Amino acid sequence: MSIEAKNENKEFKPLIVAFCCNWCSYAGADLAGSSRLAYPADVKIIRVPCSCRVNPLFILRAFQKGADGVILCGCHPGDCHYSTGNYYARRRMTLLFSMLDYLGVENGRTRVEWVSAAEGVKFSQTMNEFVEKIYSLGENVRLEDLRCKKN
Amino acid sequence: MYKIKKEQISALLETVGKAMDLYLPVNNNGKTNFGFWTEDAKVDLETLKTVKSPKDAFFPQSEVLYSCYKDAKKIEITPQELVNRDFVIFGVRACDVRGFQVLDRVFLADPVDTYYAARREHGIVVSLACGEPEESCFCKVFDIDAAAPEGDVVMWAVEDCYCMEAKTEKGENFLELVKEHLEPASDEDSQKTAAEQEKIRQIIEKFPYSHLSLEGWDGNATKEKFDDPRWKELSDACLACGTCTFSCPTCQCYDIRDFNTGHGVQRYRCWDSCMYSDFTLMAHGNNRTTQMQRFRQRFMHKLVYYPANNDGMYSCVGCGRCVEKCPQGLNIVKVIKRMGGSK
Amino acid sequence: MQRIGVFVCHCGTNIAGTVDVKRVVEAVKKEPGVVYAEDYQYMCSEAGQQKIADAVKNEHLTGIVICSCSPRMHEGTFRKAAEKAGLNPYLVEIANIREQCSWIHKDMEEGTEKAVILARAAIAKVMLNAPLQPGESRVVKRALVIGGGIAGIQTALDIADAGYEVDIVEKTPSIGGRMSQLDKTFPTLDCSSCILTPKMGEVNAHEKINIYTYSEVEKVSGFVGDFSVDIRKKARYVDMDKCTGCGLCQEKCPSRKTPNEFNRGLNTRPAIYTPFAQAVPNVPVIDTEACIKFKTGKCGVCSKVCAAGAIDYTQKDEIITREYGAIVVATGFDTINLDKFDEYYYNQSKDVITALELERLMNAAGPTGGNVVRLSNGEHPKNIVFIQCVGSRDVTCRGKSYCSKICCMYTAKQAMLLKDHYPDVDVHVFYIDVRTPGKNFDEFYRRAVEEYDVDYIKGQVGKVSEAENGRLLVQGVDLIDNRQIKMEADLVVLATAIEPNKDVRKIATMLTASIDNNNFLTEAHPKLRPVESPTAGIFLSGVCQGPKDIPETVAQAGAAAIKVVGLLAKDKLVTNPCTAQSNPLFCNGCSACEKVCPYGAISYEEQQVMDGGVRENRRVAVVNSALCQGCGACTVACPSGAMDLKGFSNRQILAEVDAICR
Amino acid sequence: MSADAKLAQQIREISGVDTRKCMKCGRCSASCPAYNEMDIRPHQFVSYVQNGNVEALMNSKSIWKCLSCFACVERCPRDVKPAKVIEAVRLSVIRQRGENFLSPDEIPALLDDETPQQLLASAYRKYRK
Amino acid sequence: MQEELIRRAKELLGDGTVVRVMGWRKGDLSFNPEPALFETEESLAEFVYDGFCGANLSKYMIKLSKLEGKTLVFLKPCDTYSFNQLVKEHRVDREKAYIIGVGCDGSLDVDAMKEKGAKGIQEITEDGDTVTVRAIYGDKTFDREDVILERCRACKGGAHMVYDELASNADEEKPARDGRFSLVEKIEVMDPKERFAFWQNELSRCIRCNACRNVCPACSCIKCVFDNDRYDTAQKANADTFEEQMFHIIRAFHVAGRCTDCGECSRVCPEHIPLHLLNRKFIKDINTFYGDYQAGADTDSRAPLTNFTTEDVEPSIVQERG
Repeated sequence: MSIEAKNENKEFKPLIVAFCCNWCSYAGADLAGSSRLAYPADVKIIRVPCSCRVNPLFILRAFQKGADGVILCGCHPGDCHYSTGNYYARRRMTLLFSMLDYLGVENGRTRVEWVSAAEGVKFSQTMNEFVEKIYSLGENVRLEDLRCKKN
Repeated sequence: MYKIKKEQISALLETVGKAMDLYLPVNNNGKTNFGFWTEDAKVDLETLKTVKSPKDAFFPQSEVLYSCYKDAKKIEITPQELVNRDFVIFGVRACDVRGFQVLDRVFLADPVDTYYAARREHGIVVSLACGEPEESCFCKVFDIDAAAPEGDVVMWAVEDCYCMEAKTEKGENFLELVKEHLEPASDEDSQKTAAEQEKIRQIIEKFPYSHLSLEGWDGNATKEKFDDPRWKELSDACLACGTCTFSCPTCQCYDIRDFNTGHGVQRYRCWDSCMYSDFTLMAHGNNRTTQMQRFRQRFMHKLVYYPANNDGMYSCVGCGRCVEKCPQGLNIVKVIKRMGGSK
Repeated sequence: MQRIGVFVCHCGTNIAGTVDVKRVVEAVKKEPGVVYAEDYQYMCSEAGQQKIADAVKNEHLTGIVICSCSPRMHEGTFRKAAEKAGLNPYLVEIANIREQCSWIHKDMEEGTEKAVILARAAIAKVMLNAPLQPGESRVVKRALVIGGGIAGIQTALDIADAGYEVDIVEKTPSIGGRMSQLDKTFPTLDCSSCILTPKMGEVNAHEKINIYTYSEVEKVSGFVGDFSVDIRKKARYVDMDKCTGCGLCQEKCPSRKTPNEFNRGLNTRPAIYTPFAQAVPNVPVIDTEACIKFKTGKCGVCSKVCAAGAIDYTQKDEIITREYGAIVVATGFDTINLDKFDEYYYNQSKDVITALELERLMNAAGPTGGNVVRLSNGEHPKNIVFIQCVGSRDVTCRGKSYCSKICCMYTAKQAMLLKDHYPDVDVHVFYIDVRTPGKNFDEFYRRAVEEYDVDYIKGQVGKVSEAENGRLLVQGVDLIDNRQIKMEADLVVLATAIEPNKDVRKIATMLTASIDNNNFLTEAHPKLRPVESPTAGIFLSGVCQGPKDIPETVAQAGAAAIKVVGLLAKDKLVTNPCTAQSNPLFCNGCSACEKVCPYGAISYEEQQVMDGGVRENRRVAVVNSALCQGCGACTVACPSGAMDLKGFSNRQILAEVDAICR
Repeated sequence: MSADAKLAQQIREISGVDTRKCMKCGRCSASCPAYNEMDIRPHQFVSYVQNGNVEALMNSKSIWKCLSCFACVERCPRDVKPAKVIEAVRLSVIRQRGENFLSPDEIPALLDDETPQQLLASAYRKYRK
Repeated sequence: MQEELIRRAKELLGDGTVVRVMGWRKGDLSFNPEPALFETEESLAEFVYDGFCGANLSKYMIKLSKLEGKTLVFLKPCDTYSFNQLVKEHRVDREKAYIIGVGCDGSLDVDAMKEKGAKGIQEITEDGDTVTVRAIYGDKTFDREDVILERCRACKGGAHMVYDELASNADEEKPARDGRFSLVEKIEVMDPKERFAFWQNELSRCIRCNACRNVCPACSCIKCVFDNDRYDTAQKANADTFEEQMFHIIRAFHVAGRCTDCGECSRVCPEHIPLHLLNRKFIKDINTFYGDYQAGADTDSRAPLTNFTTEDVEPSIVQERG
């Protein structure tokens, strides 16, 4: 069987990287956990101190290495633990996402959601929605590095 | 000698392209570069100078040397397969063909670069004489005849035909492959070709660079040229970009790097440029710390060091790409002119 | 060469239930750098920690990964364990395989696979961890209490009694807060002022307490132990030192039309006023909006009558800057706006009032001298209807989704007191549930029913309108009898939902304290740290954290105080070592990082830099690690990557990304 | 699933109402202008559906007394929308009986002095012919 | 004009106001002058100022700011934005520069002339709005408008943002031109697939010569992340199409809010990749989302990415606008 054929037969299993700020969204994810609010295991969380710590490089790297979607979660605007971090993150991500869209990368692959420490339900819902969206978009082929493909 | 009508050339290319890899000038959004033939490639044999030289047919900008696959703590190493099928580089100009020879002296000298050697062995060079050379050309300075390129097969555009002549056994095999498209050239065609060659040579005489003097530039000039104070003013404007290097048909420096694929490592080499600040960067630092030194290195290499080690052969072929492409108007001609003839 | 040890916790069955921990151990053993891996029932237990210590010693570990619950739970525990074993505590990473794995996934296969990936990411990160040393920062031995209600008063007293200085900032002209507006308090029915006034006096007299009334917090900078706060002292136009509090100015003031805020607008007050008789400080303020002198330039009656010469029309707002080690938020509550609840006829009829307004009517010092009357005609009401849950437990955009908690009890109190004062009135209470969880609370409510004949109707009111005879027509339902009730009433009292004070959002933003969708301040942990904000050095007291009654407020105030005292008792604080750091070799000196730093932690200096054999003077960024809180905003603003964050470095995060996407 | 439960599920689907959201405060019934006309009251509609007793609702005259004034929807603090439940029951009845259930000829007999004009308007709006 | 500039440069060198002059030196062809430093009055004989002096000299001032004494630098109107931006970022020292603002009629693009059929060029002469090419394969005459650089078609106007004196050809009143975002808009309305194909095709020509980065006055990093092995971000060649995208996205992002739209990146690209369309996209987005902003118009305003308002649009706007 050729490699291509093997890949075609493989069921699409998305890989989703979620950057969560330590103070709100990571805690929100913990709350989703303690409340047993399920979301797909495709989501893997990386803890960062603040949404403003997330460099566009990290997001592109995730796509390069095979992620199908990247979501950034932070405190609600105005509630940043560091008072202003998420405002900067919001501008950066707005511009970055707009640029990716401009380059023709499906705009549903990137998302920012503000999730507070109290919003376990929202965290879980958001992740469920996002995973569903990525399923509908399918495998990321527009921002991938072929060298990183497993075959 | 054979000939083929210009309008039939695409049929010939199709035959070749379907039989083997065919590398030829392709236009992409107004810019022509060597690329692989495909059915919908916009083949462009008119443009005189591709942006990049065709050297990456033999010496690609980036090529994998070997791959490591990691499984837990075990590592498995897979060497990159060498090129083992014939391929054709079609429409190479005289200067670029000479460029291959400059590379040969580096990569085929002991120790032989096997990746390069394999490509060279399997590559068939079909050259094309320059019907309309341009103002930035100065191949004549290096004794290259744009009207009579070297190569396995040589082509001339004569009126509505291309005339072709095999120069080597590889070349003859190539013509054999495409003979269904060819018809033998007549004596008249031979005469027309000679006339075309004459015309080309005359045009070249008119160009500003054709009478450039290389006096003072040779393998013995190391000390004198190295210490010349004029390097500074020549290099003041240099941006340290790699445009000259990457468009040059003879630049041969490369870097070897590792890429972490997540499931292993790919060791690859890629072109490097002596204009870059991290060129020859070593653990202790860099032996060239200023742009002037890097700039000097490039031209000393082309005009002094290389000839010193290669029987006087310069590693510039006068293609004029750097003249056209340098963002700030610097080029080897300015260097030759401003610092030459001072012995 | 790194030697990493991985410890996988079962957490009883919490993790082991959906993650095959043995398989995780086997998988991570194959990871480069890992020299030791084991699993254990409870890693956080003494025995578990001992296992870590043993492995560090025996295997000469250079880094540890613990696959367990959230780092928010036990990162500290494991860091301490590592430190005890002689390993730098910052060489520990946690893979959260409980909250973010075993608890949300049901399938063993899926859970195990994800746990391995999370472990791999933690291993990839820990390989790049550097030993970090925390710094120290000072503790200013003074606390700030924002809000001078019972919560603020009690917190201030408790802190001051422990020997630390406290400043209270209160935005109104007097301390006292909501409690000073109340008549009696449940469930003992003592008079509110009788128990509050002495405390106000005590605060005023306390040598460690400094009160800034008619003042607001303007700006907060700094961090735990070392806050710097700008306080705007609004101009009173009355000299605090000279005023004797005689009250003559208030009596003589010709502008008397301003609604009296303290009495909830049920009557009016002069332009120069103290909110109530027992105000602390007993120094009036001039309301420049109402003052004729300020509006027209003519008048000056107060100045003329003031024997002490305390009136000063030229006073200006003053901004003072004070330093504090801790800040307590005690900003209290207000009742919600009822504009969206047309059906209760509140805006249309003077005889529909809120319970807080009824408190003022019942209070002897209130606008009616304690006589409960219909404000429309001054008559005594005969039939009084209480409506519970007005805007509370309401998930629509009109109300608040939470239970306001205090209404059931105060309604019982008010109903009882009304029946007590006016035995001839009928009192009906429409309720959804009666919630009385508190000591002697249910007994209290039952007394209202059983001793005072208050008519509790299980059901709600759908509509209040005006009857033809000028009385109110209340249409409700009795769900027990399954009948719709239409009754005439003289007074309708609404148990209006309470909400945090409107200013709290502004204050929370200044303090970088997190706040929930209802504007209640979030506690650091809902159960274990209920009086602390997640922001270090910020504490919560009273209703700003959630609805509560007076005893609860006082209890929380005391708890907040002891937390503050615990902080102020320290001589030094250990600072977070995960701070930003600039590499002078790559720094362009462009100032982008400085602009996004919320703490002013970045400055620039000329430094001699040796780059590739060339010595150069460059303008480079320098981070003050005592000020840096480690958000990382600067790291992304920096285009060259010169700025990096210790503990969350670019390489560490990229390594995690790589490990996850492998 | 029992037939009753199925029917209740159908009502929930048609109405889009989650009956579990009801906290039994009674504000719907307290607001209802047609309350006294009804044998089963607005708040009961919600609990009947919750308990799977739709049959009783379908036989109730309340479904013809509801004015569709939506006061209950407006006032409900939990966003339950009792009127939609009533409407859904009414619709189920119509579907079961066939489309031309309400004939203009029948109307005079149903009218009495107490019936509000609005009911008539609403009846014509909702039922064909 | 050239004579006037040479005379003034000689005066300033002579009276000691400046110790060196940053200008352009005559090329050996009529269309390849080079940026050059002149340290003596005699050397100024080679000074040139004509339509081919498109190079933006402001970035050279980073290096020259480190030297003793003042440097005379000639800046065209659009170059002054770059200079200001560099002052704002503390990369050049205003005090070390003596700026003569020179006027500009639009920089000439020799490639445009070649595309329009000029071949075997021997000499190019400018005469007002006409450009004449003497060439071996046939002489050509062009309207200046047809052979200027793309950036000049979106000229920001004749005003110099910073200068010590103005040359006589400076036209501070010359209006800005419209239509700067028309190409961006054209791409925006494409179907995502088409957009992807468009950029894939353009970026696939990238040879990673770094000319765009090295010429860019905003890309003034001492060490670019793409040259820095510390963060595993270093790339030397586009070994995979991803790297083409990565480099250009990150580069555009790093200069977002700082790019003055000087157009040097597109001028120098040997493959004619319309790189300015990436930068202009950011500029357009910034203007739309956060209000009009022109980098380099001043030296003290806050750049959009180091600023915020509490009412900023959410990133979901990207999906919402479709």
